[in-house]
Amino acid sequence: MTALVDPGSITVPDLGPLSRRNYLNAGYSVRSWLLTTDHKRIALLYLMSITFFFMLGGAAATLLRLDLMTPQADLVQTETFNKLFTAHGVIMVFFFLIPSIPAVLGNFLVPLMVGARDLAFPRLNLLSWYVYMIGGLFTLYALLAGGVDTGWTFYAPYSSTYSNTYVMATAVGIFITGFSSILTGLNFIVTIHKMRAPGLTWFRLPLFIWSIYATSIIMVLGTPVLAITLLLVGLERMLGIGIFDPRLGGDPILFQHLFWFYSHPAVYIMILPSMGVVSEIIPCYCRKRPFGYAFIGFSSFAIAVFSFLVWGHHLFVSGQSIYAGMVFSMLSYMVAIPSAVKVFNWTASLHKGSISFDTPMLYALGFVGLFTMGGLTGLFVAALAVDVHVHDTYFIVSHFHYIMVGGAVMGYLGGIHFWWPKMTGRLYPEGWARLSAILIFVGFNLTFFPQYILGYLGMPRRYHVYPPEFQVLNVMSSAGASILGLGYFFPLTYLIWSLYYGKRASSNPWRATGLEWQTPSPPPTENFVQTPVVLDEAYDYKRMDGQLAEGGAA
Amino acid sequence: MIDDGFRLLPEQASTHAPHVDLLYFCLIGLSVFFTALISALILYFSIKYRRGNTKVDRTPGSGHSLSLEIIWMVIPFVLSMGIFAWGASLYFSGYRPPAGSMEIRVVAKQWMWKFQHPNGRREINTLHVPVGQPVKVTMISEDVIHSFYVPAFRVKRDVLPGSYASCWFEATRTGEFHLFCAEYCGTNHSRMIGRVIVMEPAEYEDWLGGGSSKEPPAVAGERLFEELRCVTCHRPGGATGRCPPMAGLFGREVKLTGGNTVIADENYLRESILRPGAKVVAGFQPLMPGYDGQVDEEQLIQLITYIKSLAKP
Amino acid sequence: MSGETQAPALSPLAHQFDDLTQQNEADDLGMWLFLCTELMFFGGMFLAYTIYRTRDEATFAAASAKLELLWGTVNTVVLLTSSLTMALAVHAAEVRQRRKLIMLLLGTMVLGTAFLSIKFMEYYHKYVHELMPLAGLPFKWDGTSPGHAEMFFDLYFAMTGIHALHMIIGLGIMLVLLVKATRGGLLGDFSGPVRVTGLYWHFVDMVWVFLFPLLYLIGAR
Amino acid sequence: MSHKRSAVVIYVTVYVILLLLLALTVEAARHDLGYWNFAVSLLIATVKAVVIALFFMHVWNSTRLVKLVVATSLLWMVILFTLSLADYWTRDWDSIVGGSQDVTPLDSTH
Repeated sequence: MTALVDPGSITVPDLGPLSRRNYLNAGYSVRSWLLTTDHKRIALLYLMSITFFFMLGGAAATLLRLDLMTPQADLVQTETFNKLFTAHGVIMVFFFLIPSIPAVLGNFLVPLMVGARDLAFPRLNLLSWYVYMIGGLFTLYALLAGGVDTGWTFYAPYSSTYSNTYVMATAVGIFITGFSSILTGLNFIVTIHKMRAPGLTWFRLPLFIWSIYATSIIMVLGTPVLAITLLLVGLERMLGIGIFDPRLGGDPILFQHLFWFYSHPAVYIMILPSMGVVSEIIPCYCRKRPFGYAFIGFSSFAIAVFSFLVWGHHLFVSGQSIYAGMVFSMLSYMVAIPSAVKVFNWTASLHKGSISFDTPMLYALGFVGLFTMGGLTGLFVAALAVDVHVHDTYFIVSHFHYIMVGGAVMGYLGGIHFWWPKMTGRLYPEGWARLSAILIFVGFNLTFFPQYILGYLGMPRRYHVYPPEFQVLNVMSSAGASILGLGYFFPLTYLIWSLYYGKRASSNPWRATGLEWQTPSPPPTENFVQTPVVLDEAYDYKRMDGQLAEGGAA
Repeated sequence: MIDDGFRLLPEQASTHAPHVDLLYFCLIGLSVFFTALISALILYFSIKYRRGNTKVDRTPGSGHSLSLEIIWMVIPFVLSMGIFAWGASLYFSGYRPPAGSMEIRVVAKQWMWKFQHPNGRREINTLHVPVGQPVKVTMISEDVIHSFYVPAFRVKRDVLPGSYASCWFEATRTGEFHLFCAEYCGTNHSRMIGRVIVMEPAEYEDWLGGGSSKEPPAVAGERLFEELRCVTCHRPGGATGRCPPMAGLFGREVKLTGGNTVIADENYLRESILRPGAKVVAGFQPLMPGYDGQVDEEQLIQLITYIKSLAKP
Repeated sequence: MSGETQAPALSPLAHQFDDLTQQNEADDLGMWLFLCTELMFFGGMFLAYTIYRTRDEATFAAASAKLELLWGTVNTVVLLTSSLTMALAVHAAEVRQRRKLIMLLLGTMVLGTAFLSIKFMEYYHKYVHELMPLAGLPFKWDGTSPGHAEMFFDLYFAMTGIHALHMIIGLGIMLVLLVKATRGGLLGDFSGPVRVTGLYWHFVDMVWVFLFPLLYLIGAR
Repeated sequence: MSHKRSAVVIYVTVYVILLLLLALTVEAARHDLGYWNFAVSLLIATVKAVVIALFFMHVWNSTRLVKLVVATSLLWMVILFTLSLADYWTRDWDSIVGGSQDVTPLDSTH
């Protein structure tokens, strides 16, 4: 018997999915979770942790939006406001968005998709969760002890000399969490290179793997630069090593170079995995191979590489040489091209498909729209003269929320829904899920579209009090945020509900291709009973539907 | 008063603003076009190829098309290079003051703006400027990074501690406009705001003449030059042999020990006053004591303005 | 990564791998990727060094002359020697020579400790000569541009300090290896941890190879 | 056995070469070669690092993938340096172009 898993063989009926042994019922003790090296369990540990941080960051955002309903400072003190937006940024960026898809869906899916029993370094994987949690505890300590008010960007010399809040504890927390990111990325790269199932060549890989691979490159090569930057800020605070503070002979712009060398590519750590998720969802709900597979795949690499060439566009008004500014502006437009390639290819994938509008597809289509808008406004901020005007205004705030929330979070939620049956063995309630997908899309646009206008009008970001003429748009934004908040609340509720009352899922409820669907839901601890052998390209929906039809006819 | 009605676009009050807005409108046009294109295609395909529709031709194509891929790589590339060139040329002119600009000195600190006009008149958080006259603001911060931002002029520049930064604008209409600090600078960042009051040149002259006793920065600088005993070595009449001459220095290229050359600009003069050993002019000994900690930012500006005034024949 | 190959059972192969070649290649690749991140980590500091040095080369040279070239050179020899013993230790582990492995690991650790001792002695000398501008300690500079000289010493302490920290971590890992080796582990097919620790150690050596000319030699003439 | 012998021989040879290079770089640094001092010391350091990587770290007979990883990390260092220095080394251009058109060399030694 060869260990061949035929894409069509899943028509074999699944008898009582939860009655057999799987990774969830392999052990119930706390110890079996906290000392697990199973990538699927670690993914769930991450899922719970990042959900906690998402709610924390969301709470901060709620307070911010409430306070900004009026031009005066009436809900909280200005010190508190500054600490809130810092907390929102730090938590959402470092403790939610960066680990979101890679650490949850990536951890769960990478071994399954490449047909491996686990990641290359399972214990290292567990270690990175602990590292993440320790970093998170430091940051939580900083927040509870009194907060930090530098903004998530930690610009020197404010962060290194002037702020008298808990900068050190936060920086240590982010520094530590960075290692979690590095170790996760490293683990993925090694796994994708060395652990692929027999026959699974690069061009047979799912596009999600391509995008996770590109993400991992950024994690491995970018994160250490953030680490050294924060370390130098820390040394400046503690020991007076004056690398960044001009009073100590340093150059504050050097901080910005080093910080954005990581933090610009970090945006692509957030968006690339979402692009991967969308590239999985669209073919499944169009029942066809994505248009231009190779171009979608390679554009992930192109984005990863180009993302390291453009950081200086955060420094157009900072006192960077205007000639360097021009170089960075031109290079920034290079990122637009692989992004455009992706959007066009996804759109073309719909052509001649057989399209259904289940929840993951709604998120995917929402992603394409919002990412297009976020990406196009990227053209505005890369244009030097326009950036001079909109830099550090709400235009920027809106632009990166379109990418990070409209893009990354939509993709994340789409992915969570798409693979929820695989992860838990349960189906979510479709009606509620569609409703919240639509609510999130509408709420998101209501929240952030007015901020584009606010930004071009000149309202600077991180303003607690603002001139009265900006109030109307701020109220609109806050109103939208309440819809958005409601939209996020629903999935949290019905997904937990579905764990207990959801319908049992078969091994392949969406009739999707991909190795992860060739094993029961939830998968057994060792992922596959037999190591799969791959003979075909990914996304062979034609063959799968053909066999289903035959099976039905027989 | 500042116009505080509801609007969708900021006021245009500088020569630069309409140029930026034109680029902005083109970008909006481009964005609307592409968003509409993508949305329309998604909608069209979604309806035509919905699962329930069985009457539609779904014979699969090849699944890829090199010519399509090339088209949608080349078109964005060409468009974006055009935008780049347009934005860059505006940026270049936006940061390079024309000859004959009036110069206003700005010192920013947590959380206020201090301005000094050419005749020495000072003001805080309010900046009076004449209409139709290019104004160059040269700025420095006493503490953290701030950012000088006047939305109606579409101009913004970070104000750094430790080195001078500048930008310029030419107001085209009288009125009052917002001045914001755009770079987060601590607790009262959002209260580090002010007004730019654009006046008719004659009114501005009147305004300049009013106010309490004042001393033009160059004059104050000359007084400081004597008080700090700079004058013992750097005689205004000419060189003493112990030090390079000050007359005609500003804006020139200076040869340094070690073979490098440097332009004697404001940042060079500032460094040479505070830390004279950093860049020693070729042929001279590093004899001068440093003035780091002995002069504040405003005095430094006065000294530099004085040295600058010596450059004029 | 170094711990990954230590399967609890007698088999050298961890459950997720199919064969030893796959496992060894995965271990090596993992370590190399980690060294990539290390390189970028040090890269940030080397960039800061480059920027501040090009700003004032003369002062940097003058400040560099205050370092003890003799001890710097001795330390380079010590560290290069420790790289040799480490390479030989990896070899000994691979060809299953337990005594040799233990001796060479010990030798590497002794040399590493010697390097750190000399380094800290140099730090102490800097402290005595008031050339340690850290945490408000007095900094005495009689030449020109004390600010730029201070920057040199700031960078000197940051770069060598972080390098020393890497050595301390390396010594800690080697201590674990030593314990395992005395219990008869790490030989033959089990030698993966020694190999990847070797990679790490050589990398730390390589960083010093650049730190030495950049910090000690620019003021030697 | 020959494999074992040859590995040890290679390591010791490499070690001797490294010590010779160290002697060379210290000696070179003691002479005033102007700008060449820096170039020479950096060149020698690079040669030493390459030797360590190739032989002590076995890049010489590693898989192509490891070589690719090494090359990539070096390329990223080049990116970090080139683009950052592109800023630092062109900042002065501003004062040439923007400052005044009448830049004339000033004879500082009168």
